[in-house]
Amino acid sequence: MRLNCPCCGPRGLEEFTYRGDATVRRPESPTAPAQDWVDYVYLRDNPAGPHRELWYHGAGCRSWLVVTRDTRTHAISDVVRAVDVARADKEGAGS
Amino acid sequence: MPSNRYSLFSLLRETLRGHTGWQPAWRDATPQAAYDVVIVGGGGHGLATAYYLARRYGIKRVAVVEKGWIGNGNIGRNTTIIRSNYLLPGNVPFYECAMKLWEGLEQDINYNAMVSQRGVLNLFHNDAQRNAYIRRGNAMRLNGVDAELLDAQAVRRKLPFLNFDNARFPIQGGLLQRRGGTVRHDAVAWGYARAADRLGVDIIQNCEVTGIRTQNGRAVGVETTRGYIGAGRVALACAGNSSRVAAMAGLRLPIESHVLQAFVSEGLKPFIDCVATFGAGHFYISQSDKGGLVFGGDIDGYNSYAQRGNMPVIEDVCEGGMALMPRIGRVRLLRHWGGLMDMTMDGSPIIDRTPVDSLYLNAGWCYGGFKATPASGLCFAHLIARDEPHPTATAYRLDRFARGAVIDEKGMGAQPNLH
Amino acid sequence: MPEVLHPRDAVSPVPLTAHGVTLRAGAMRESVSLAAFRGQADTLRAFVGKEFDVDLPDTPRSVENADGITFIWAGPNQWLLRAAPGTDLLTRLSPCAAFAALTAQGDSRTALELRGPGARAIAAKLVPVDLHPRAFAAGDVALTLAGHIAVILRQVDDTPCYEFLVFRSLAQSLHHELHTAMLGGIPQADRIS
Amino acid sequence: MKLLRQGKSSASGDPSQSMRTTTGNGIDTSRTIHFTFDGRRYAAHPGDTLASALLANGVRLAGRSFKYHRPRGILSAGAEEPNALVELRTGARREPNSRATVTELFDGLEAASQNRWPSLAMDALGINGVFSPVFTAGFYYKTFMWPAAFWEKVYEPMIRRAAGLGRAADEADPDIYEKATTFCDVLVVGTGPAGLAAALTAGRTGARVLVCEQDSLPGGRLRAEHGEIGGMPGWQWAEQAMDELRQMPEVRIMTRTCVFGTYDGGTYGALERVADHVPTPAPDQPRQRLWRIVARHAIVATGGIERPIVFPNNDRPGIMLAGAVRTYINRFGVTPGQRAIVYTNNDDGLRTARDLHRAGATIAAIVDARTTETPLARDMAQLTGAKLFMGGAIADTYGRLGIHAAVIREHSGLTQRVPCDLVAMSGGWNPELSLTTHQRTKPVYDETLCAFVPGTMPAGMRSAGVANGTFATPDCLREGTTCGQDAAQACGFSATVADLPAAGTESYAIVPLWHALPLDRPARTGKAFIDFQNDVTAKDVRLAAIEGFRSVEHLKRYTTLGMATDQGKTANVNALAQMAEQTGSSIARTGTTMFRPPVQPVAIGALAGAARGRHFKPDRLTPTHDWATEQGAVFTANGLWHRAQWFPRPGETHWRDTVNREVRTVRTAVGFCDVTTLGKIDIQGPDAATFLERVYVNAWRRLPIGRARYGLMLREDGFAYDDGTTARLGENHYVMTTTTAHAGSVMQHLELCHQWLWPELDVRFISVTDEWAQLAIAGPKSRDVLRHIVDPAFDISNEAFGYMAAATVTICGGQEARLFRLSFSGELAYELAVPARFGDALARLLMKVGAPYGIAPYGTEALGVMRIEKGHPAGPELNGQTTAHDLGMGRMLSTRKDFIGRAMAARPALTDPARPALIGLVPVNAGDELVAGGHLLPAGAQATAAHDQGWVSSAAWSPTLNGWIALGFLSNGPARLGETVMVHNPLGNSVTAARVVSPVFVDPNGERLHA
Repeated sequence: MRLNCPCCGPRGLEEFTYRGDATVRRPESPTAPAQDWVDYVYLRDNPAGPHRELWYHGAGCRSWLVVTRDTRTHAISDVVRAVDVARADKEGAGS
Repeated sequence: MPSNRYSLFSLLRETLRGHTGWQPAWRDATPQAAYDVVIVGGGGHGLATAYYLARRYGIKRVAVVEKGWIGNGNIGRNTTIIRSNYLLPGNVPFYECAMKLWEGLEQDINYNAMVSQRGVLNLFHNDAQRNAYIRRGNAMRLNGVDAELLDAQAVRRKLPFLNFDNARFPIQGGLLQRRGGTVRHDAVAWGYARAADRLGVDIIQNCEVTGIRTQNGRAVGVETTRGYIGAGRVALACAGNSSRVAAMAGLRLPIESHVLQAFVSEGLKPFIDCVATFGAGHFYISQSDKGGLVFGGDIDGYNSYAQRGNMPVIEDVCEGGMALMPRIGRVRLLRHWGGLMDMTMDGSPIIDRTPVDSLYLNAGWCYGGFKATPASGLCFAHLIARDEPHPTATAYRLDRFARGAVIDEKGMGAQPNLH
Repeated sequence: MPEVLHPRDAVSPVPLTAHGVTLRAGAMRESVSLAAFRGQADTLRAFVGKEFDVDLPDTPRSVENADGITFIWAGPNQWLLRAAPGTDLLTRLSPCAAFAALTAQGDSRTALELRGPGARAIAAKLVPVDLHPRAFAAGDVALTLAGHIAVILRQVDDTPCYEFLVFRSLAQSLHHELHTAMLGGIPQADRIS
Repeated sequence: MKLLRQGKSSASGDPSQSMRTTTGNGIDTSRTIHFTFDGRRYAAHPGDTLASALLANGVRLAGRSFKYHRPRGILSAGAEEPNALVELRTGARREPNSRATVTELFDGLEAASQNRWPSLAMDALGINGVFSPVFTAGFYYKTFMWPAAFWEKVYEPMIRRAAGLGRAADEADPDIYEKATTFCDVLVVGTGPAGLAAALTAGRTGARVLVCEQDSLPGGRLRAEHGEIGGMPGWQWAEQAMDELRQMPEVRIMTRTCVFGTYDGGTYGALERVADHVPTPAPDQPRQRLWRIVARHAIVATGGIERPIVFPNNDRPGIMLAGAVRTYINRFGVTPGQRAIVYTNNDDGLRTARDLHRAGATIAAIVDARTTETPLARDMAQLTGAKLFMGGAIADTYGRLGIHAAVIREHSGLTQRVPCDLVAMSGGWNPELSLTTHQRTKPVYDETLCAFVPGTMPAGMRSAGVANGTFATPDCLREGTTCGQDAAQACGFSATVADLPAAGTESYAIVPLWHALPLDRPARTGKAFIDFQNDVTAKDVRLAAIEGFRSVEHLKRYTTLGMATDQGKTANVNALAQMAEQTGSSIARTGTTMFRPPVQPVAIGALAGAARGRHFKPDRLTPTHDWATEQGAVFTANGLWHRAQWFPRPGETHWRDTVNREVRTVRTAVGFCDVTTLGKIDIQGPDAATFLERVYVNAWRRLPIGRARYGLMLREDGFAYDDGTTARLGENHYVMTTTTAHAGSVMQHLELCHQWLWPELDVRFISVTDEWAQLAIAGPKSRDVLRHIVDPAFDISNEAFGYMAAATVTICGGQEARLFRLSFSGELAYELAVPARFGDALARLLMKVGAPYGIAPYGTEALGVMRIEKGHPAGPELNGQTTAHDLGMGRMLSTRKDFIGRAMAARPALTDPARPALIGLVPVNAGDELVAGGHLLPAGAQATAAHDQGWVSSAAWSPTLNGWIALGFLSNGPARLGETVMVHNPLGNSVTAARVVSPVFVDPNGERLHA
């Protein structure tokens, strides 16, 4: 599998570390309902098909990436920097 | 007269008549309108559940529905190891229950699954690992499970060809469970299927579940590619695809599906007479009764339903193999393949009721599913029949994540690919 | 009279040659990491442009200014500067402390240089990125792996010569791996004219 | 006429190569080389394979089958060989299961037959054949169950004795392996007409083309046939094409390189056999090289594999694939028999008669399963003078160690016995499409070709020629050209396509033939083999069908079909077709033949590469490593790091003496230890303090500049993750330390927190682990020693530089350094960090200036003893399963801020006071040893899990307390100080009474720290 790092270009799997589902978001507050935390930390959609997920280019530029990948075929349709996604989300939520 | 029961007599009789009188190992059943219990998934766990439901709990109107051919998932893709060398209180008695069932399995189901208690040896390479294995071995012993601590000399006597003299991480010793070993994996599925079939269970192949029908918060049947099947109780035993099937009932699970690769070499004259695991890399190995080295390592590490993996893990596993036993350098890898693992958030399984009434879940076996098969079947059957957990599986509850009562053998936290 | 501390190389400076490829540990250099604070990359770029007469690269490559200071892209809005001893980079960079993190890196990494007509073929035994001239040219940089070891790889010139910037603690190991790769020879497909 | 009889020519040991009757296009007859097989010496020529050389010398018996130990010869001339497997080379280089058909011969090669005893011709386990009526498919599952205890004791050892084929080498593989990665626009696999046409076309565009050929010579089947291309023999055209390719600057060629697997993203695995064709590799030369090929496009031109015909006793030595017979004649100049029967269901097989005839053999009969005579059949019969049996079959064969007659069943049903020493059979060709199925894309069945052809293929992959089901040479050339052009174009390269060279078209005209005799008439006499190596017969397939093992997967697993070293390359389609017939279904509906990688078996050593032995993992060396080595330090692995474990001195006979001395030195004078391995992360930015607040459980905002603080991190699930001290060096500048074990993962965690969770925070990090050599200097005299090193301008008195102070200082007359007043040992202690290049010098200097104070270096073992004496948690306590509360740090958890893990740490099971929590233990009977890993049970309780209340995490002999001490976790532990518990260690047969005490054994009030 090869991920096209937006900073470094296409690189092999061996340079990356996988984290998991990028659609779950950390509750804003430690006092958010317990179930929100359980959902965030433990529950996953785990789809067979397109999956948005976090990868870390640890052997490269150390960027966290949000990768859209089909879990049935491993075909990758999109790779973006996680920080851009996170900022856009926060700005979107703030407006 | 057809030959139903396997015995010396039936074998000789069939030999004399050219093996024309054997019966199908199980009927290729067509779905009836309704069953007391419909088990989703014709893998080892589903078939074992059906068998114990019929045999021990007297529930015989049972169907096992399988989207393809039975035994085509992890029961036929694993590296065939059985062991009960666990650390945590929630796990040890359960896996020991499985071990005891393995020990009597063949006579129970009249099928030779070649249960071979050749020993499982976990090697350690530093003091911290040794201490952790001592803690684990002592936990086993306090639970009545056999365990022995071997020093480096004892390991050397057992496996003299390991790399003792030129190792990056020298072998200091190992934890040995002599009762651990291997089982012919396919035979487990076929044996349970045949035994369940004889007790009246319908095994329905090529029947994919496409929906779970609920009424007033209660599961009442399954939609399948072969029509609707009514069910008093619906039991999910489709590890690898648990999330997909559970989603049909609106459930989200603490599970990710991952790929675990397995490897077999060309057939060789026997030289490894136990299961050995490397403690300084991702590698474990045994030798099958046919002579092939059966080995594996870590999961690939990313969500996948593809049942195949990639080169970095293949290389990683072979590096571990060469580091541990450099005499296999010229032995050739014959084939490698991938299995679909339900990886839970704490690395331990789930056998529990679900928020949907009459819907039961057996899932999250990570890569420990094969060794658990008989106990998983028995405990799941108990849960389905009695609507309460089997005493040895009380820890495997769904709500343990919310409570914090996780069973995290590796201490890796809520990250499935690290378990 | 205070005692004087003598520096020690991470690997032997003696060059090794095999199959026309030479492996050599680079001399110790001054090195500073420059990482722009949030929203300050342009300010930093302007400062560096003025102070050093160079454009900080935005892509994985390196540039060298007239004083022989190399500016190596080291990640998003992050650069590794390398210069001859005595340049006193930190002092020259001190004005940018307000808009960038400055961190001394002179002892963090060791440079190992692989030079010769077959250097590309040898490097390809350890590095999983495409080093073909169409994909990777003099000045280009890759943050990648050499075997199991993370490196900053830079093509120095078209000999070709590659510089592996490796963490000091791993320098001996990488040196060994590079040497082993050299001894293994040039693969048949890589005809070296 | 001479009929080959096994044993005669080989027994004579005649090195005359009597069967070398013609010249071959692939051998060099000007030179003769020698080899041995089963100890007997034979002659051969460079260019031979072991198989061609054996055949040249009249050796037909080459191996034994797996299950029945049937005598077997050479079936094929390629990698699909199921029968002729040998042990190659000897000693540490012994390679079991080597296929004679692809083993390149070199002078002095040694090969031996395998899986036989006492000899190949007289194999005792040949008796299995007698019992074969019992040993059907699934036999094992039905028996060996009585009595239960007999499986492990009797049956399994018996089965295992018979198991396996060849023997693995007894010693470590002495050869070396390497790996490399390469990239290309277009990967061409195979150099037959299709592959070469593709490579030429793509190469001419200027695209980067990589051509891989598993053989030593190019041409594929062109070397085996007479056909011409461009007015010259096909093999010559192939060599010319290779020459042209070699001239193209962007084309790279790898021969002896098998592309064995298709992986994700256009990645392919390939194995280059660098030195398998020579006796031993040159010094430092790898035996094999593993290639990871990254290709934008790939053209699979891997040709095809011929199918055997399933007829009774179709496995005798001398029964060969027709295409292989032609290969031996045309490439190797070897005629594998003198009196041959050609048995075919297609025109291609018929041409074997012509080639045999030209080579001087007699064609005893042509048996053609097709009922309608084709023009070619008539021509061949005429040319060779052979009797033609249209609609015929071979009904049986004779000859124990080599065929000497066959029973031909005419279309009418009449049979006749025909003497022969060779049967050349062709059941048609299967495209070699393995690479197209590795990603689980399925091939499709083509009724006309009676074969599976590639279906949907992975992105970027094309197939051409026979691999694509295209058989005629002109079509192969055309298809290769098109594929080459398309692939290059897809990579942005365009070209005008040159004219195709002229080539003759050969007819194929196949009819399905899945078994020679009707299946409803099972031959009682002879087994009709489908999978030769695993001895799977037509009858086994029928039994599987009867017993319900009807899917392809069940069939394979139940009968072991396709599970042998050849992975069923010659067997799978025949079996599938027979199953289809048994179940009254079509082949397409019955299943498909998918392959798992690798295409050819790959040596495990090659997949491991250079990472083995001491170089299994990289070595991380501390800045004082060389110095410590000079000191005679004993090292231990700590992750990738090598750390000094202790520093023995003359007269110390046990490592514990050394460690005790090192501990006493620190507790009474001064010692130093390299702690560089702790992760060090430089953190800067306006939001650095806020960031620390979020990742640590405790408060950071008020930490003054010039001070350090201990911090604990949790995982988001609320369990303890890592700990260390972080010092504030400037307004917005901190340096964090992590444990050695978690240095990398903490960095990753911080990046995630920053880039994903809190991108609004303005902070940057970089690892400075390698930048600084950090030495702990500990002991009551540590300050005295430091005064000799730290420049006088810096006041390091207790008043000016108290416990937990941190500062940038200069040492040795101006060298910048960082000084921290930290203590892991519990003594007055410092950590001094200097640029790593000076670490070695600093150690030497400390030895020198510290000598008057009795300084000594100490290693990780003494460090560990002292931290246990102080009750500091380390790896065994921070094992990922413990909470802050368990570690006695529950009160550190701030309630005034959000931090990683806060919410989940509040879950009931994590805050249950009954959880095992950190305590200290001392033996009730002085001198008793406490064992790490022991479990804690109440005194008097039965030794069962029900009474298990905790465990010992760390234990040490304390020279300070002169006794064993331990840290452990005990249910309700902190409330049970003074209680006696039992440390159960059933593994070591010990039970030890221990008293529960505070985990801080030494200086509980921390007076020494502040001295």
